[in-house]
Amino acid sequence: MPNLASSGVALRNVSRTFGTRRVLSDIDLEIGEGEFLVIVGASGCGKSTLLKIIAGLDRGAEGEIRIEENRSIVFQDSRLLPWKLVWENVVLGLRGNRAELRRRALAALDEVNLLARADAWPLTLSGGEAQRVAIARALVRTPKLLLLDEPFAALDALTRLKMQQQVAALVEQHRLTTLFVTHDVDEALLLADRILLVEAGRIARTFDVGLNRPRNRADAGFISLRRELLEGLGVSEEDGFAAAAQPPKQPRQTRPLEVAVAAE
Amino acid sequence: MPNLASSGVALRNVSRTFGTRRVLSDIDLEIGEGEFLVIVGASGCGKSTLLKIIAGLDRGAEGEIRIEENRSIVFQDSRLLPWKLVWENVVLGLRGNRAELRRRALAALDEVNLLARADAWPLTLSGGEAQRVAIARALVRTPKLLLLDEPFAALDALTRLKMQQQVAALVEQHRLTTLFVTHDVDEALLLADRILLVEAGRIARTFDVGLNRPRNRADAGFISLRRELLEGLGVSEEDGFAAAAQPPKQPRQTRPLEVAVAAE
Amino acid sequence: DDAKTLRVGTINLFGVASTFEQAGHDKAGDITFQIIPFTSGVVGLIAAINAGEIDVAEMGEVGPVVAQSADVEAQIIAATEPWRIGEALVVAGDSPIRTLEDLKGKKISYARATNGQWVVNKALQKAGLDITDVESVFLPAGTNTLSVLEAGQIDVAVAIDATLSAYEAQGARRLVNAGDVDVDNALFFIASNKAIAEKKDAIGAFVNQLGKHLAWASENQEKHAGFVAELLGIEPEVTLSVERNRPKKLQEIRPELIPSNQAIADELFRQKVIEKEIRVDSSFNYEFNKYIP
Amino acid sequence: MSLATVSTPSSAADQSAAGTWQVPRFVRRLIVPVSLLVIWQVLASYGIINRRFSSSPVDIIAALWKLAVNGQLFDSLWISLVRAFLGLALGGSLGLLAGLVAGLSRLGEDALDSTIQAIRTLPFLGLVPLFILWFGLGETPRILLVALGTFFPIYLNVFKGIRGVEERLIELGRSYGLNRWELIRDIILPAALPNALVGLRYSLGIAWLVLVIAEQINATSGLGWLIIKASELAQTSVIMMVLAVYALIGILADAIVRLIETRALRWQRSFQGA
Amino acid sequence: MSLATVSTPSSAADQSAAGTWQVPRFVRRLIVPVSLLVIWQVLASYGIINRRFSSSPVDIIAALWKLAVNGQLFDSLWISLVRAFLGLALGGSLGLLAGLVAGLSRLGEDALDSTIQAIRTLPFLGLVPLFILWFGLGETPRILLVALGTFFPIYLNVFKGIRGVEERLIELGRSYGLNRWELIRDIILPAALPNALVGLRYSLGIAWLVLVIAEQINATSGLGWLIIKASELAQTSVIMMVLAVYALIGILADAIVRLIETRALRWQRSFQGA
Ligand SMILES: Nc1ncnc2c1ncn2[C@@H]1O[C@H](COP(=O)(O)OP(=O)(O)OP(=O)(O)O)[C@@H](O)[C@H]1O
Ligand SMILES: Nc1ncnc2c1ncn2[C@@H]1O[C@H](COP(=O)(O)OP(=O)(O)OP(=O)(O)O)[C@@H](O)[C@H]1O
Ligand SMILES: [Mg+2]
Ligand SMILES: [Mg+2]
Repeated sequence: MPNLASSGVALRNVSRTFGTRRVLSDIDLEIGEGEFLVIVGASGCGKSTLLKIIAGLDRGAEGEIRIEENRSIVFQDSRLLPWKLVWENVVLGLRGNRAELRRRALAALDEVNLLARADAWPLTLSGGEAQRVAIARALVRTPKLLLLDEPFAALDALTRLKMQQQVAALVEQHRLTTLFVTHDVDEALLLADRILLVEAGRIARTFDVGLNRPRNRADAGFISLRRELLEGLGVSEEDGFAAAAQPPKQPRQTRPLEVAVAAE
Repeated sequence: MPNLASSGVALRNVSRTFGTRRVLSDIDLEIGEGEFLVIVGASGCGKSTLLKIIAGLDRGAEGEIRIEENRSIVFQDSRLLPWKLVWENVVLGLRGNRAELRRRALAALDEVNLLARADAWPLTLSGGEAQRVAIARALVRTPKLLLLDEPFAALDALTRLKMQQQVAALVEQHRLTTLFVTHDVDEALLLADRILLVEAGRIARTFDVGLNRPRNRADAGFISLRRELLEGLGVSEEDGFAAAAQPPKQPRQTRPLEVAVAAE
Repeated sequence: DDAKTLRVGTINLFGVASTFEQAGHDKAGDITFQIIPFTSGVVGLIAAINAGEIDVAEMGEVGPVVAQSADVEAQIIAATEPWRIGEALVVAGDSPIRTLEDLKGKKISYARATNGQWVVNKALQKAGLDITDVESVFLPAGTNTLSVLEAGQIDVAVAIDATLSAYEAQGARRLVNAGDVDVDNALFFIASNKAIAEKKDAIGAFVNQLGKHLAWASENQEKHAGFVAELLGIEPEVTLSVERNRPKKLQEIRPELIPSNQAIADELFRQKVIEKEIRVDSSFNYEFNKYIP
Repeated sequence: MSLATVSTPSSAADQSAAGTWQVPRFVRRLIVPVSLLVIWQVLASYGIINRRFSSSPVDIIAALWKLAVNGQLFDSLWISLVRAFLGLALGGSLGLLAGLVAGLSRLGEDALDSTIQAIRTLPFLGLVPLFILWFGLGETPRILLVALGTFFPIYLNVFKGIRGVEERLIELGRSYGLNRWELIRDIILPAALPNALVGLRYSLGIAWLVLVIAEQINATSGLGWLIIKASELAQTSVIMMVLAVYALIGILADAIVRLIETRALRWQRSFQGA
Repeated sequence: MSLATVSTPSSAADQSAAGTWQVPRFVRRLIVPVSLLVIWQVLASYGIINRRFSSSPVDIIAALWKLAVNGQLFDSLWISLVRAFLGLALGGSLGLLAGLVAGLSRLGEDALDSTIQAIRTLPFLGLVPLFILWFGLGETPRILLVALGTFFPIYLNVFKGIRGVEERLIELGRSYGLNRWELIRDIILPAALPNALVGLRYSLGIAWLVLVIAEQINATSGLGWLIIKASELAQTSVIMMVLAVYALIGILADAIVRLIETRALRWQRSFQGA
């Protein structure tokens, strides 16, 4: 476990309100140096908002926030600059000799299997390609803090596996502090040191993933943690298409946030 | 199996070239009325391009194309109109009394668990919320042809399950012809009548999913089809984190398309 | 545009027809004079008469020459008696320029193809200078010429009443009057050939009314000055000083007027202001003299 | 490790702080122009600025008062406003229409754009004599001149706005069966609106500018006439007063467009300046 | 079931078809203006348009020829071009600067925007005398007037362009450690470019327009002067000839900006008209 005392990122009693909607409440969070923290939670529960606060991009947040200046971020949308070629997007903000930058960009693009599209305009990329460029952009530099907001959502199984391995390798190699938002429980369990389950703007549960690396899906610890996590998310392991037999409306584990606020 | 003779959608010898890159080659495809066709394939292999051609949105395609006029589409990006409120986006293009339209929109938003955000501006939505609005927009009308491009990519496990059930129910109820692009092999197997595996712009394989509904992941047929499909995608069932032990660069099953073209 | 309505274009700043309405002189019998004021310069007037938008236009001596050179189909149908001190060269109050000879090498502002240019020409001629001995400055219509003069950007300007008197009241000094350099500075009225053909009676009535209006104005100077002051938004004292030397009646159109206009035409041609040589005698129409009261 | 500690006050405190300490926006916007006025007045009072060259703000207000009292100012202002409004309404709606036609269809562009671009560069002043020839002396040429002047900014910005609409959204509209009119109403116009509003703001300015020229044709009314007459008669304070009135009206008109903007573009989340 | 069958030719055939049948773009753009000219000439030749009201294209070309032969046309054109260019360069760069300052910072906006908006509505004509007073009778006031006129479209469009940049992209820049200058260069300027180019196109038009007024200031050269002289002497054909020259130059200038646009906005995938 990383040392929490020397932690780079810390939130104390942080909340965020948009208009009258409280989207995050009383978040207390420290991320240790080199820790790989994964956030899971239902859609709209506040994951991206939390990530942006930690990235120092949200000026409307209340509470005490200590942020790390040297960071890279992969947004949920790929956010490529349409007027820069793919490789130029990758080295956005990096200074130095243009030829050298291009070399670095090409290397990073090769890692995400996109060398062939290096000189394309971003608006001609497919969804997964754009996301991979965004990943390459985050990985081409070596930040202290890596923030990833559902970076692999648009990727196919194979590319996803490869990317997961790459991120894991990079994180390990450079001891990057990483915050990773995902919907994929397996992904969370494969990568995380610690998993936060966010529910309606609060940290509902914390899972310490004490499994050895490399992890195996068939591992008993893995399977039991997986079940716990899915239950936390409101899904039972057996939920498959059998559930279609139930009436279409389920009890709402993903309650609209208004309800939560009104209840306060 | 639906009757292919009365098919609504048909492509014969269709290809698509951007500049000098051939992205789709020799696509022959008929979708039967009421058929649920799923397309899987690596990122950048041409899935979205194919979907857009079938949607009649791509004027640059070559070959013979018969399209269905009465269709709804969920794009890979959510494409909400930022200047219309969420509920107005849902009923885009529907004509009729405003109060009645709003009622319909709210009902559809309720189905995707977004009633509370009906009067929000799209730019304030989270990634998954935006995608759910796009789904509601496609489902609020009853088209003959439903085109879905990775509609559930940004959704958490629970919401995703619910959405899958909803789409399946709707499709069954109205006998909609459906074209569904996904990266999730389980999703494909749960929903599809037929699965197309696209590789580098060609239909590499076709899987007829002869399983009974509702389907069960534990079913032997399911498991074996799953393995086949994953293999087709270049992933072995056991690929977990164990693969990280391998050298980071794998042989490229997802070859850049240039290579394929150059080989011709 | 019926035969009973005569559309008369004038310039408020100096035109005598501009006070017709206030004086109640815009009707004579069954004829109505519709006075259309132009803001500044004869450009608009010539364009309007050329377009058939007005029947009669009031201008200086140079105006008819310019109109003729531009093939505007119009003739002179009336003229006031000379207005020799109604136009002058002015300098700033503290200007060292005292005599016409001092003009050599100075910057003189005037408007091209107007009476102003003619006055400047004649003044230079009198001092034995040519237009090339001074620096001509052309300011846009609607320039506050006095301030440019006082700022020293120009040395001399031409002004016509009421502007002239307004400048004087604000400290400008007359260098020389138009009359002192042999410029009559009479006001001319031209009518389009079409109007002359179709509205002969109305034009006659107008000439008659013009004579009466001038006579009335010279008998009721304070009242007329008041009208002008109201029209222009300036002090009545200033306009009253204008009244004292305004033309008091019309003069007959007669061949003796031709040489002066011909001289203008020749000089403007020499200076390439107008592009062709013209004979001005054809533009004088004598048939309305009988209406002069 | 370089760290930054941010401590944001709680929302309530934040808002009360804003109430107590922050100067309201419109006051802040006034600081610079008002200071300029004060400096000007001081310079004029101490005779550093020659009165002949420019009146002092106080003189201008006096002139304003005088003309306001005798009603001349309001009459002139009113007639100018009416002309500007009519011209703007005409030119603006034609510009919008032409922008739509050229923006929406290639055929429209080919037919209109080059012709309009050519006409656009014709100078107004050169057109004044021709306008008299063509449209006579009434209000028509004046209003048409204003219309001509305001047509172009609207046209250009609407055209550009439409051509700046993302293809993605057009695709969306097409695939949801929007007919041509719905596509325009629901997608193209809202997307082009920010640009069109810039065009409108610019047109407002142009309308005034052209009026001064248009009111030279022949008029004994309107601010343009007032300013020309005052110039010829060397009434500096009146000139400056009319300019001041122009400026005031300009600020007002601009404020109205701003209001429309903030209402119409509520949905935007764009850069607000740092 | 409603069906549509689309059959698209193969690419090669498509391109050869384009070569054989399609009229090139620039020719299509010329169809309407050229037809208008022809109609005009025909109407004029048959005397349906009164020669007094407008010259025919042939007359205009004759006038053009005459002035071209004696060199007056090119001299005037050249001097006007120089003035327009200098004024545009000055006004444009100041407009860009002010737009940047006001667009990039709230403080800048508060300081500049209201003042500029007020000045924007001041009519040129009212300012001409003041410009003469302040800047004398040389080239300075003329160039400054052009600069003033071209300043505003650039300013407005740059300001608006910057304020239209999506917050998302600014966030991106911030989180990738771009400093202020890089943020401007890599994100804000490219995003504002389409708008800025509209401003530039409009400024080009304005530069010409203002010149006609500016060249009234003691000029004995330039197209504006030619036009003024001609209108003083009611020479309709000369006026129309100069207007034709303006139009030609305008089309040319516009073509240049279009070229810049297509090059600079290659990355865009926006609506191209149906
Ligand atoms: N307008 C375009 N110009 C050039 N290339 C394009 C264009 N549109 C798509 N492409 C290329 O075509 C290929 C196929 O794109 P497509 O969007 O169909 O991929 P996809 O299978 O949907 O991938 P993903 O799963 O990543 O969304 C990609 O390599 C993409 O870069
Ligand atoms: N600017 C905003 N104004 C109002 N509400 C907002 C704004 N930004 C986000 N929200 C709301 O805050 C809630 C949390 O948003 P957030 O983006 O953090 O969700 P998320 O957990 O990332 O969801 P997803 O998995 O769908 O991306 C959502 O309900 C969203 O609608
Ligand atoms: Mg999110
Ligand atoms: Mg895709």
